[in-house]
Amino acid sequence: MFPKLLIANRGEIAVRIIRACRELNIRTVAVYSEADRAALHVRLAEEAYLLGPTPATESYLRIDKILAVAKQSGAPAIHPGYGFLSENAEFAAACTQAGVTFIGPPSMAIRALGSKTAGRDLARSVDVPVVPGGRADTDEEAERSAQTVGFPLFVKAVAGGGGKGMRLVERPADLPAALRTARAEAQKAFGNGSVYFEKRLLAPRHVEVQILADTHGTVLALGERDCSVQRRHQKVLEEAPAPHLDPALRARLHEAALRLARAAGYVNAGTMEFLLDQEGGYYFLEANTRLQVEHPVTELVTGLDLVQLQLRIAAGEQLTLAPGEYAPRGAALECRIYAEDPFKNFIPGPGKIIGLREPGGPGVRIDSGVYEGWTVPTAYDSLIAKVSTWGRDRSQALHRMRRALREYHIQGIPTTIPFHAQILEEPAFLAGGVDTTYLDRRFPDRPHAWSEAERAVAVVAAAVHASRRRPEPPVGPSGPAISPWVLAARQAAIRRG
Amino acid sequence: MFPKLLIANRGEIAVRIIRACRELNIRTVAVYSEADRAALHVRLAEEAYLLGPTPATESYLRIDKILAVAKQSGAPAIHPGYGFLSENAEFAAACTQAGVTFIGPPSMAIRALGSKTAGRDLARSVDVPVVPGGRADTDEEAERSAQTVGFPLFVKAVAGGGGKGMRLVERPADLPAALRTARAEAQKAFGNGSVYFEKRLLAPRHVEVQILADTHGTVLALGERDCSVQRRHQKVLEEAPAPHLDPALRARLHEAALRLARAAGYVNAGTMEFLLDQEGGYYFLEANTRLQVEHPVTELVTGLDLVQLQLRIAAGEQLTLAPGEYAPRGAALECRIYAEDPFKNFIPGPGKIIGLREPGGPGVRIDSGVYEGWTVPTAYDSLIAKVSTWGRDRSQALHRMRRALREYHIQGIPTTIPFHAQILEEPAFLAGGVDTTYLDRRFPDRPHAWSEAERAVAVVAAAVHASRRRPEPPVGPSGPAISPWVLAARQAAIRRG
Amino acid sequence: MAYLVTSGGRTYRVDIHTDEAGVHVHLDDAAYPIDVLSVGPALYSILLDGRSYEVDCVPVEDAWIVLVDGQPFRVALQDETALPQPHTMTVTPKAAGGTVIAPMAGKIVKVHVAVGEEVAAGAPVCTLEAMKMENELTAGSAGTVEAVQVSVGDTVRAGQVLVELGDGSERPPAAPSAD
Amino acid sequence: MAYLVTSGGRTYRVDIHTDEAGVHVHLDDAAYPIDVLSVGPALYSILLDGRSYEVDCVPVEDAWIVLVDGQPFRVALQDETALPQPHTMTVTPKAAGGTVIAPMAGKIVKVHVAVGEEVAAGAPVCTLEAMKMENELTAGSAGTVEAVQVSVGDTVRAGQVLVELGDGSERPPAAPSAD
Repeated sequence: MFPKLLIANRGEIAVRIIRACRELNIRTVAVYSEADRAALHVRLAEEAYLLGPTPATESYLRIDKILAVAKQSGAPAIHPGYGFLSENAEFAAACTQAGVTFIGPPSMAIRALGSKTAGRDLARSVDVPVVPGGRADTDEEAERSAQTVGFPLFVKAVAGGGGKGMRLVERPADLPAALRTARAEAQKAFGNGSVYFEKRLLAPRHVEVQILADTHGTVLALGERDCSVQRRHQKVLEEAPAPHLDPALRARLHEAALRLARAAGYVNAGTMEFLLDQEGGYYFLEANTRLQVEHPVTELVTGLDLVQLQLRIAAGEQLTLAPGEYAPRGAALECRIYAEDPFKNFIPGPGKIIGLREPGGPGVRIDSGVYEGWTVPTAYDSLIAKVSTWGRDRSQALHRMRRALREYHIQGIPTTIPFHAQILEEPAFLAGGVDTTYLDRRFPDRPHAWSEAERAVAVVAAAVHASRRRPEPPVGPSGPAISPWVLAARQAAIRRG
Repeated sequence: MFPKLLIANRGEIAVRIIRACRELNIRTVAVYSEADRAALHVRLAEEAYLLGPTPATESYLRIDKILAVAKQSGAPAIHPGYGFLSENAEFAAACTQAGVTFIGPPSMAIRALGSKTAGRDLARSVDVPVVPGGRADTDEEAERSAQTVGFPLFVKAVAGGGGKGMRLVERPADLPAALRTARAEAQKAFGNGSVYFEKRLLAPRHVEVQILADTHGTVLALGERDCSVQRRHQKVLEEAPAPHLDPALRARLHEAALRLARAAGYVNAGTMEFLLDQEGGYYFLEANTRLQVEHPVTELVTGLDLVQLQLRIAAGEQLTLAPGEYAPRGAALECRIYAEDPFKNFIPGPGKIIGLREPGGPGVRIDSGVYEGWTVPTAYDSLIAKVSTWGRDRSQALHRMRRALREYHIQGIPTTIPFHAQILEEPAFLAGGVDTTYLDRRFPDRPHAWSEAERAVAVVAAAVHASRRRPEPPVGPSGPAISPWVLAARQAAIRRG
Repeated sequence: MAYLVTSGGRTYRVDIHTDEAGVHVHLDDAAYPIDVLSVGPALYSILLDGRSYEVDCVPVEDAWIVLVDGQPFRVALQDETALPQPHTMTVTPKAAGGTVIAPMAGKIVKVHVAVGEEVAAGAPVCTLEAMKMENELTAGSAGTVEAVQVSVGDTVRAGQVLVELGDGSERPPAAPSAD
Repeated sequence: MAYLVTSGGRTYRVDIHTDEAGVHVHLDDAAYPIDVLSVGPALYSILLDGRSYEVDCVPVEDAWIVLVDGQPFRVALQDETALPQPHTMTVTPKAAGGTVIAPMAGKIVKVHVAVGEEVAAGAPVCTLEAMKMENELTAGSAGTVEAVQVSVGDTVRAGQVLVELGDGSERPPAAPSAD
């Protein structure tokens, strides 16, 4: 096993990786930008090195600087986390060239699956269905493809992920503009302006399969996750196993994921994402060649530590798990806590956390990148923590999540906790098996009180609080002028997962 | 299921029970003393009623007041937690008489097992070995028994538990004084001055079996816990399963526990404690007719929620668990965090918690009764929190505990966290299977640094901290005069477990 | 200290008096037997008639979101001393004239308007990048741009004035609904 | 600000200078390139030569327990301004004469000594009940009881004087060892 590991990331995922290393007696090397001297991952690591200024392009995305720290600290391996350089084949190759082990698949596999069109071609080559679509390299090709695919369709970036360079096009008339803006956005985000088309499926479910592959030819499917609870194509809440999934379909999905991984020469942890339509059909969507944000739900039901397994695989160890050793037990949920204001169109709300009370007790897991006194910076992703619960069945996991959300108090900044609490009261979600359009249909607006009984308590509490501490929000005419402008947050995030 | 439950307790166990109820949609009724208005259990419950002044004798031990609250709030059931009234047969009977369900065994079973001598008689009647001993109701009987049992021996309270009324007697000459003080202490603590003798076994292990029995005749043994890591007869750290336990002996212990439970007509959760000698012998020690402090380790390896099962049993539900559904998976540890100063002979250190950072990540569970800003009162037990870890094997659970202890920061009061951290570095403990004398032999003194490398960092940090905030501990001659007296804490606690 | 508090379409009068014994409350002129205890910077433990509540106060732009055991209520406050007719007024955010203010720190990546331009309600004014997201600031009502205080590439603080607008021909829309 | 700090049998001189750029430290008169950041009321994040430490400072009776990544070091501090010969002194707790002080709030359940009585080192002086435990306060050195300030049943505060003692014939034992 590696004596030392560099973690080329920040936030909760860097903390997650540090924890895995500490349990394996691996020394951890954190890297950080100027905004992150006091960040939790810097505090918890055994070593920490400054990369550079706050912008990720000058710190967390600088391959040269990260490899220099690896050399300086003598770290023989690098874990990229998710986001940043995690799916960058060039980075994986540069690590190899520098004699440093990249914790992830070989750069070849990243390339084979990182290009969405290459991934689709690979899927077809092993008889895995893909969402109907077509290439759109030139305007002429785009026009032809659009006619074949039909409207509405998605324009998507070939090099893409996380919604960048993605446009929903309802009518042929809107196509030229959508192509133009999507190409520009893709060029800016990925240095590659190529786009392609995908048919928009009607109300599909998003189900993905966790893959684990070693360097000795063993490839395992560690069960699936349902990530259909999405807000504007961003995952909000995930669960394992996928509820009400037909066992035969589940087996087909696992089998398809294994075929894809084998065809790509995949090694280490990865995820094959699928869409399920209402008629029992399934379609390969894309591969994520790295650890997922939502990996804890798989860990909770299998009892495995995916990060430790990633490290073992990268160190050349052989996977010796029998199927009975990773069969799911019970059910797990994860809520992603974002520093966003669910009462104000989910605009990001960075700022200082003045109070933090985390839930505890049975079946609750917190993966957090923040602490009381920490100021959430504006420069990075707004995902600050994840709360996951496990139960003997889905119902117990749901009830535990409800309880955990009630115990979770993040003071000083708005978070999505009340939004999650509201979802956990939704009959359709509680019944299980909602599709990816559910949340946006059900919550065009912000969360709201679902009972009137305690309004007087709220009224009095606000007055008491205002009497104690004046500034913060405006109290009547003496406060700062209220803007008459409404803010509409356009979520064009580079969030991964 | 009960629509509402009164919790006749405080601290972490009251919080634990509230959590179980919230997950079952049972409304919770907290009771509290004047010292506990701001306590976590009062905050988290749906209802809360003042019992009376701070002393437990005027609040948490007042059967009349508690039953009055049950009536006032319309709670049809009461959970007693551990300690306080949990093993009080009179309370159980009073509940029944008032038409309130007592979450625990029938008062008859509490009486049958609550008297230590009755418990020993019961064990002998079903061929379960007991520690050699004898009655000592009168001075004459005591003298005869002492000769039969031999020295060293323990004087123990018949009605006892938690070390109250217990004396180790090394030589015959010390017996009269020990009898006198033990009887007085037992009289004061339990209203019953009767004592008996038990031979002191040489370096035994303490292993206990978790029992669960319903009202339909099903009695289950949910595996064992090893509680041999004790400091002056107080449990410090527990684990499940017991390491290096011969499978045949394990089966015998489970079988003996089941026989005892059946013979006592036991219902609900309970624990049969055994001592194991070095020769493979086992001896019934005593029964705990309630939920144990250390129940989380059993929950972590079985995936069961013992408090929820207690409630289901009390509501008349039938246990339908197949053996495969509660077979232990992996291993779990629990460290009891006390508000005591391990650097000053473990004297209790109540006070205000000015900062609190709890560990997180995979496999870590926190059961805490405190929060940042809470002042730990002097009136009650010093157990403030429990940290438990689960791992696929004992080694992973141990490594996770080490990591969790490093992430755990309780500021403002001394705690036993550094003591636990030190135990987790001990080769004999890490190897597994230490006996109950191990900790006192190994740690006659306080924890100490196990490496010199970081002493300069400690020196500089202390100076920086002193320069920031003057008062608290004395800095040189300007501080308060230092007492020349050494404090020796005599741990005669009524801690349960 | 007295407040007019609007929530759920109703306005309450809350009087707060604090002494050594704690916080005393009158609600709509009647004593309200509430036991309020601060247990965190913006967190309260409340007992009322045997009920126990855990209450978070989260500031939002023009009001508070008060979470009562996790359940959100939108609550707007007005300090009574500033009111001419405390019992008859309802609370309306000041919406006339106005400026576009940065709701958070970030970088200006686009400015959609120029001085003198007429903008319609809902029209984008500028785009602010923060936390890896582009946030489009749009006009809540029509108006005329009087000043543009920022350029593309500027880093702005939360609360910084970005664009100033003169009164448009239309009045701003009604105050945000409570809930 | 300068301190003499004793730990592990050695005494260090630590100079602390704080400005806008942060905390600057000299250790034994040489600049010490340590980056200290406060991340909690008694919690620090320290970077030194690429190493990262999480450090807790826990007050104990006459010193600090400093936990460096969980590892405890006993550290005694002396403010340099109070020292005549800062570089040659070692830190010794003031142990002459003295009083028995309640180490925590609690109830006196036993008083073992009377005025005029000679007590040996280690002899019990009184018993204090707190947190459901009886804590026996014993003499660290021999002496003569000059005053008993409490009776059985008294409730005492932390720091309250319980018993006063005159100098015994023996000197108190050496200062507690550092570690």
